Amino acid sequence: MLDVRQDFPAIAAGAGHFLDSAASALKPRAVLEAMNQFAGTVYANVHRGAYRLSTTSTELYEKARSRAAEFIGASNPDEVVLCRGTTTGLNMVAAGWGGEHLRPGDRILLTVMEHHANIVPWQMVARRTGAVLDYVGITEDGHLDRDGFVRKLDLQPRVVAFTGMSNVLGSIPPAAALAEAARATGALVVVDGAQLVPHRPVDVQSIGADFLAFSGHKLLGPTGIGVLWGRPERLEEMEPTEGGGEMIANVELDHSTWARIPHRFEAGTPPIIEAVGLTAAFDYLDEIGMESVAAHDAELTNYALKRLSEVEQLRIQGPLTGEDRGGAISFTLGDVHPHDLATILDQRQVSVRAGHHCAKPLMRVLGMPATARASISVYTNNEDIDALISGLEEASGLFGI
Amino acid sequence: MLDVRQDFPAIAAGAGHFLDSAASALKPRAVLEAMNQFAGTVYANVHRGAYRLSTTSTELYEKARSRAAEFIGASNPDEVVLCRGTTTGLNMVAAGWGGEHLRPGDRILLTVMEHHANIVPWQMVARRTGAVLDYVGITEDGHLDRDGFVRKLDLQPRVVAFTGMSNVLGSIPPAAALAEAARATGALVVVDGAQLVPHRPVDVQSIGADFLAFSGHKLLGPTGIGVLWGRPERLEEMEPTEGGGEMIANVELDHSTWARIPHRFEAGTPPIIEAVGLTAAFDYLDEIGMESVAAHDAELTNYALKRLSEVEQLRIQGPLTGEDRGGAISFTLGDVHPHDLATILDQRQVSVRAGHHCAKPLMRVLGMPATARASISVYTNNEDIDALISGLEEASGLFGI
Amino acid sequence: MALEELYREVILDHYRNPRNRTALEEPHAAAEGVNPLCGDEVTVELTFGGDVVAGVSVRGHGCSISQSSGSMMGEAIKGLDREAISVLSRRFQESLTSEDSNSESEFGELAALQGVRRYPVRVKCALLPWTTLDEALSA
Amino acid sequence: MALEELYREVILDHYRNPRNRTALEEPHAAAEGVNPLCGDEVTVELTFGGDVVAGVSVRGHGCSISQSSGSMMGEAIKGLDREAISVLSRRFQESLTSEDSNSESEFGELAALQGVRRYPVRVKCALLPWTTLDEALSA
Ligand SMILES: Cc1ncc(COP(=O)(O)O)c(C=O)c1O
Ligand SMILES: Cc1ncc(COP(=O)(O)O)c(C=O)c1O
Repeated sequence: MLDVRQDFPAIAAGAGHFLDSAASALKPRAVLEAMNQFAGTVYANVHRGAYRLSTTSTELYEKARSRAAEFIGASNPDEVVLCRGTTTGLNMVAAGWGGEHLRPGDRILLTVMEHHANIVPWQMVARRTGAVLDYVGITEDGHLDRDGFVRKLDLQPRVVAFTGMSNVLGSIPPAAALAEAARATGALVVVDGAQLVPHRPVDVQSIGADFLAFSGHKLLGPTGIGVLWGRPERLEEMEPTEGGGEMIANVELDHSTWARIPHRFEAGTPPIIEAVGLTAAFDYLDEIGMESVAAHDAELTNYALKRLSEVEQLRIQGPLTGEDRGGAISFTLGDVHPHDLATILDQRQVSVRAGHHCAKPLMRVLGMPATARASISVYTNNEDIDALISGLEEASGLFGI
Repeated sequence: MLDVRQDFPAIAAGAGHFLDSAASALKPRAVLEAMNQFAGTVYANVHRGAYRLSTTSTELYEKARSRAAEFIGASNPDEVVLCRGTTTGLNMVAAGWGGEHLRPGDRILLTVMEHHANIVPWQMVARRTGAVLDYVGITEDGHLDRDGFVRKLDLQPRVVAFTGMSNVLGSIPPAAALAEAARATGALVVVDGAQLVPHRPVDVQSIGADFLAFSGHKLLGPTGIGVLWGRPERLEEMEPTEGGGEMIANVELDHSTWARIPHRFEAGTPPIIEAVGLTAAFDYLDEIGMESVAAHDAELTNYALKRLSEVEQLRIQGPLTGEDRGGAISFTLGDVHPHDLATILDQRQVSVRAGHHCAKPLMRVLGMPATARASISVYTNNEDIDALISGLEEASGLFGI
Repeated sequence: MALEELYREVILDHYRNPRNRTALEEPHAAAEGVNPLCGDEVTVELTFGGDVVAGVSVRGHGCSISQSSGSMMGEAIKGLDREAISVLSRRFQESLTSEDSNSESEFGELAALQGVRRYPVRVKCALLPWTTLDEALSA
Repeated sequence: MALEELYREVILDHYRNPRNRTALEEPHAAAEGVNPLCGDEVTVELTFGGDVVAGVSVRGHGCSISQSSGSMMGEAIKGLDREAISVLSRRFQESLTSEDSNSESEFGELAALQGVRRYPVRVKCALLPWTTLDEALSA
């Protein structure tokens, strides 16, 4: 198990048993210091100045792009678009690629366990283009229904978009196998990496998708920045969704031409300070090693699943064993409403999320409007899980169950 | 004149004579500390958790919204959309309002002195809707051509969008008068406040536009965050341009409904740490007082204009007097190319920007592909201007002019 | 910890056995309320005999606080006239949101919800049925 | 400060009096290069007699470095064959970008541009005509 709690100032400051890392992770000191240090010394706008400060800023900004490429095994920094986060990345693909290439009747295949960020953008572009949405279901034990997936592929979807790891169930679909099958039918393959990339080593070459999006803030990095990786030929096919400075080659009064990829997708002043923080987050995770992160995640997930399964009337939503699942664990306790659980746990400094987790369609499939969710990161340890269990026991007592 | 240099760590760290504040401003210690402190203590995702950390984060995030409203005199925080910056704000209006309401042949009236951020989004929506672009010119002395503006209004544009202050010429169009005339003809009025809001007291009630966008990073605040203010009835008419978490009321498999304004325009995890920094920037500027900021700006601009006008073969682009102009001063020196100027000045720690300043159409009107630009902020002083002048004299010597 | 103060017996009872759940055939006034942040929902339906509430239905789903608050509200407003309801609604909402809480006594069973005052996030759960009621009455 | 090293006489001369500005009627090879960050532009056109450059046109606008580099390049490649040009281009580009610069001597007048090595941002100004030339030759 990792022992890195001392790297996280928020823990010393009293963040307590923070079990909502799937919503957003705490930041290590290295990330905060990198941003603070940069913003207080050589900060200037990027890509714009011939003077020293600006070129230094530009180099640091571009460094984030190449570190991102390296982190996910992309062969070329030009395949990386720095954007606001997963949500923006997926919207760029849906509107910018889908808006250009989808035709009436084209099918967009999603899964019922997607986060709203991987549903709503597709609904928006479907409305605009006349494409139609289709969904793959899940199995009893909370995994993607692979047989269903294969059957749906027979309908020749033009786009197949799925999550690398469910933020509710924790289940990890076999992205490489799904991508291969989907690409074989000619579909564009989009992977929502928001939960996967922070917790597992990810290599875009071996996944073989067309696009992968993820967020800095779930990866121990800053808010306001994220990554959209795309195959260069797909990026070339994508229209920019925002116009403005830096993304143009030329602007005439009545029309403009775009800069080369990836710059054409980065209109306006980008998140510069955030880019420096993102680089620091990649460095920090690589220092630990993503294999070790994954091992820590697996060990702790197994411990949590075991302890939770011992609590009476507690029901876990999602896989009950540590295989093919990550450390986002949703559950309910008897008839205690998840918000009541969250309040009770909060009194013991245990932070869990309660609600629909931005996955309303999935909650409908599960037949419940809300669950409580505990989720882990590199700084989470057994004591956090133990505190969760004690809190749940108190809740049982208060509610007389 | 203000004396606040000690508040800016980058100056002590050797930023030198930083005269590129119009591209992005340096950050006061208060902003950096607020972000660092927040991110290292009570940080958590917003709008999502019933636990203490998350509600504290949410309150701080919403605080930025109400401070923004206060800063620009908006009557209600719900009129404020927190977005990535001016570019995103203007794209949201163009695609989200224009995309819904523009019809083939509708006219969009811009000015030739717009930044690309207030041109390209309109070109994109014009292409999509069949609307047509029209432009108001400038006068000899670098001001907006008001007579031309009035004539163009006769053509009943559906949208009138103009900058509150030119980032190249420094000129400040009479926004309130223009907005009143444009609204009287029934046009939607959009003001690009990127340069105006950091340098003048701005009151949206008295300007009377429909939308105003500005960026945090030009306002002594962080990158990655900005503000789109809109009249509530106009925000209601605007479609969200991004879909995802937090912006929905409900998500079904085949369609979704939107949350109320302004939340429907804030899909996904927003720039949370940045919001805390933005609040600190508003606080810092209010502490100085925007009237004092404007006075400092005016005094220093006059000093710079006077000193520059004494340099031989130096030609200023834009108004030559301090009236109705702010402290962004573009110029050329003989036949020395602006990039050469920037390099020469950089050797003396004088940072100026050289190029087209994301205003290619304007550069074409001025008949030059590039200018050098010096621009000021609260921390700029006479010595910075003096250093600029000495550097220019050295350039004259090197180039033998 | 004052969690026992929050989750009082009477609250859990109303949560588990909510009163007045049957939908009304032809309500004279109705509204639906949602707390967009947590997803809690409440539907309020009323019929009147003259100015006085004759029939009440309060349905919904969500946490013990919002649901018990709705159930207790239904009981509390039965037989009151519009004027009395709006006074009660205003005073009850104030009792949860204003600095100084007094007069628990005037609220009867509803007073059990005063424990929520120490949990600011949960106050809006307790208020949801009442703001929905206000909406039904003003429509 | 080594600004005098950067802005040598010969550079300013080529900047102000650029050689070979006349467009060619029917070029055998041509390319346009732009530095998107600063907007500098260079157009290169060539005609060949057999394998040897017969006519050269280098036009554009931008800073003294990119424009003088283009002007000197035009002079330098006249009369060279394709092979010699590509060697020169590679060696010249290397001389500006590699760690150790040597052999100023082999470049003749072009050596005046070595001063740019101390200004990393400006190196790409000096390279622009050459990368555009490479493009023209490989097209
Ligand atoms: C007048 C004007 N409008 C818009 C912008 C774009 O702002 P941002 O890059 O922060 O989106 C700028 C700054 O570059 C500007 O000066
Ligand atoms: C699976 C998944 N996809 C997408 C998102 C959206 O990420 P963000 O809010 O950073 O844009 C999240 C996080 O909320 C997520 O868990």
